[in-house]
Amino acid sequence: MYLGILVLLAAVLVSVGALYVLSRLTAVARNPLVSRPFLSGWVPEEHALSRYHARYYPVTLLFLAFDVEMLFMYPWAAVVSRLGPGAVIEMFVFLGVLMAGVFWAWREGAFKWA
Amino acid sequence: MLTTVLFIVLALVAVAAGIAVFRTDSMARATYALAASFVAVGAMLLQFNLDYIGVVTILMMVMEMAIMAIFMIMFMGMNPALMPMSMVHNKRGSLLIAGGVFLVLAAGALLVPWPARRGAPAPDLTVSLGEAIMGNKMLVMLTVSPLLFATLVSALVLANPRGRYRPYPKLPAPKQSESGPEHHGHTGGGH
Amino acid sequence: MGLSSLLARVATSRCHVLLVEVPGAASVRMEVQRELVRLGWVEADSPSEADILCVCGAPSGELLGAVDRVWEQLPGPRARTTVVTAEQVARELHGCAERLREPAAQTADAAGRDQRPAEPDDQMDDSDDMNHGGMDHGDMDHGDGNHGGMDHGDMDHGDGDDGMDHGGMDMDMPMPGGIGLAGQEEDRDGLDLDVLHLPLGPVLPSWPAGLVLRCTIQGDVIFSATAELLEGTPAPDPLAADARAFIVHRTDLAGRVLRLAGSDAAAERMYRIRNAALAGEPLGDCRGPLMAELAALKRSVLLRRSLRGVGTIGADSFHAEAGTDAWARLTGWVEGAVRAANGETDAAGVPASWPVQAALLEQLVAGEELSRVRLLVASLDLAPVGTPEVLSR
Amino acid sequence: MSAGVEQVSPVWAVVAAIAVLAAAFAGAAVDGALQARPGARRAGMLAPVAEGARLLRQRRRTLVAADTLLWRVGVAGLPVVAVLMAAVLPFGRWVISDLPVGLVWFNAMDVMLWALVWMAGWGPNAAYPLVGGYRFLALALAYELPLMFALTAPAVAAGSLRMADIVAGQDGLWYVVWMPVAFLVFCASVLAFSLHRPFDAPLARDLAGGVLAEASGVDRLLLLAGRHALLAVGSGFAVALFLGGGSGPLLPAWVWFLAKTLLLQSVLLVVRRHLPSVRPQALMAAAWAVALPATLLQVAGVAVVVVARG
Repeated sequence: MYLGILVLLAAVLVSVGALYVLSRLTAVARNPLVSRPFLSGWVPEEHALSRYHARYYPVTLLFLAFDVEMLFMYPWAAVVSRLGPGAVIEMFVFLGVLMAGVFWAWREGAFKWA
Repeated sequence: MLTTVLFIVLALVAVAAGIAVFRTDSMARATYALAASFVAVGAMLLQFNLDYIGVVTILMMVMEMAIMAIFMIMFMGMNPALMPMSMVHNKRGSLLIAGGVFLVLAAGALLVPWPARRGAPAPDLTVSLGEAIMGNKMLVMLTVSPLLFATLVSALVLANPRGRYRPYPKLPAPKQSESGPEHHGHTGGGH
Repeated sequence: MGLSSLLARVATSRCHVLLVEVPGAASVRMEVQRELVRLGWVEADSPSEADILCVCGAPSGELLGAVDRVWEQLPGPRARTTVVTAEQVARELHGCAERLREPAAQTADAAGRDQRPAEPDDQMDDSDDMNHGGMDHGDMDHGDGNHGGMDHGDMDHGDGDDGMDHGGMDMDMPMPGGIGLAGQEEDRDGLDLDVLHLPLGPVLPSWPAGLVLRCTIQGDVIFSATAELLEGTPAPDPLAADARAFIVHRTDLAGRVLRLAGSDAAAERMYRIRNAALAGEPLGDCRGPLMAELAALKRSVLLRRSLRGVGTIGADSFHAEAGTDAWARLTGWVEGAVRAANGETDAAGVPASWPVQAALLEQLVAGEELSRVRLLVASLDLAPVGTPEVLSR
Repeated sequence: MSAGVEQVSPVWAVVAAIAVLAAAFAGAAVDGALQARPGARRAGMLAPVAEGARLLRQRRRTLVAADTLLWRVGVAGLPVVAVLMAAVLPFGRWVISDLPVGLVWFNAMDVMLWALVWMAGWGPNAAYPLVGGYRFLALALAYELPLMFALTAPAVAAGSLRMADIVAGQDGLWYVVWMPVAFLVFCASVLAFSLHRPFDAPLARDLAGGVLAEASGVDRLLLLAGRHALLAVGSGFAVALFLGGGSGPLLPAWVWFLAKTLLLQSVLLVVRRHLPSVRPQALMAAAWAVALPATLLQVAGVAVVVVARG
């Protein structure tokens, strides 16, 4: 079953590699140009790789908390038709609790950062 | 035969990527080396026919690592890519613990008389997982729910302490002159 | 070499052109844009994308230096041209495509380029406190084919117990490329995070000609900026005199905002109206399309949401004549153009002097996120100058 | 249950890879035609040919102190992920790998993009791509949860995570009819994970191309091709999950599947041209406070119907 995926992976990796080889033949120069970053025509004062302030980091925490729920959601989706109303109620109480948290976070302004 | 080779390859990839986490000088590379290690483990789980667990391991771990990269890069007390760094704290202690745990687990794997398989696995393991969660393992779900809610709220309270009544200023307040000009520096601090 | 010349011919059927506008050469730039549409070519967003560097107007001084540095960043095949009058445009672009098609010349150009960028020159302000004391230039190998990435394997710091303590390390570490590491500054939530210097302009797509905004950013938020105009201050020119120049100018501004907001289809239609006016079509013919555009704008909920509240200024400011935020200014421009097409003339306001405008700009961008900054700069008519060349056409 | 869709020999995987490429090419051609000025639409169809030739001829670039490894992985990863995603996509009656958890596989592959796009932004060591990469993560935080729940709606209705079962479950009534919210959220997410407008902030013009800002030559080609391939495969999944897969009268299933996919792909390309970019921050509250609850209600509705039907 996974053999197909492996062959697919091999096929696409070979294609990507072939494209790189082809571009070596067709490009005006084989070696890449070493350039400075584009800064509107100025020289960089420092390297861009730095401690980047992603101001939306509170949302990542919300996301992580909510996202664990998906672990249960997929198996639940496969069995809910067999298990009946109990499973539906249970899952949506669960989700409702989380959504309450999300709405609270929204009111707290967690989805705005700049 | 092919499966054995594949298993060995994946195991080696997992271990090698795990080692790379500690060998690299870039937070980004360290994070994604860890992600690669987890992907290899997920692929090994797929080899055990644990389709759901395997795929979901890959899914979750790549996602968590992408988020972890944000924090790793933000909170390390130095440049995350261009300075030599060490990911190891308390080298001796951690070596001791890691070695000990490895020995215990390896001994367990080799010494425990594993029982022979009784019965056959269910035709669809995902379905049986769902039935377990909704059925006899319902307690897990019931505890996880308030736990996640508490996580959500407490994480936000910690990360966003101002709350709704005091929105963040767009910029930090102008600095007092006492701190002087910022020197370029690595003030230390853990990651 | 039949194959490679075929490849070259196909490749140059859709060249990507990076435009640089020298202050005062707006009409040349518009003419180039019109020619690009006619040829089915593309305006490039960055030098890495471009085949052709097209400088509209003759740059000098710092602007020329910036153009030269950007020219070094074009990967090649590449061609460069300076267009000073609108009549030259078609011929110059054609010439560039011709040069792109010459495999031997392009290969020679590529082979003749430096393997690494020249070391930072006097552009770098040496008094800057971000600068590393002992920058050891040039002993890092940036050789070609750097595939495996940099190998730091030999930098083994045995004292792993306190791996974070690199006191003094920054003084004797050779910085790659002679460029320093980012210094840090405190942000509003009490985090000490790195600050980058990001100059915006003069070579930047959809950016006012000659404007340089030297920003310090943390993440994608601009903390402070200083505004500067290269090539001097453009002399304000009463523009209500000529309805055609007025319409061209206003639709050009509106098209720029629309393009930065990502409304490609609307921007193209707006530029089409501008190009028609530029080409001398009867102004009455512009009226219908302009009204249609205005109606379409007002229907676009997403666009309004993305522009409302961007670059909000007081009603007493010069720019507030068009509107107090980006959305109001955008619609205000189009409304003004409609009126001009109707034959009504707006009373021209007195533009503020450059220092006043610069101060406003610096104050507006502080604390804003990059995308909003781009929109708000585009939404200000920094040089309300009717381009004299247009008047004479 | 999975009547109608059968797993084909792994050898066909090569054909599948080519098919994804062809679909991406078709999307680029449609896009080129849409971009061309009126009267030059036919020439616009050839835009991907010209662009391919141009980028193959163009020299590659690297930057001073770039993280070349992560950069290249991110760049090449986009088309790879698009093709791997297609592994579980039923192409009419055939599927390369009929995983029992095909839906989760799709989800896992789309999550790979979090890492890859960010790496493609981080790698060059330049400000614009860096900001672009982080913007993508912000967008992902907004679209991923609604996407995941939109995915579960068809799974609940079919009672399975297998793509074949989901396609078979739409025998008679396409899911789009009674899951419109999930369908719309899914289509929006396809635009988002394939970096198309209105969710193209990571590649936007205001960042001089963002993640694309420093890539040239074959690297740029791979990024752009990956983007179109993702849109094509995403449209394919929308067809399989909501639009009945290959079902349709008279014509063979694969023709129907292809026709629906190309149509949806073109519609998405048209839509994207007429919408402005959305800033991640503007999207965040809308995604969490509107799209997420709406999708949850959709799933709840589907679950109630399924349970009521027994």
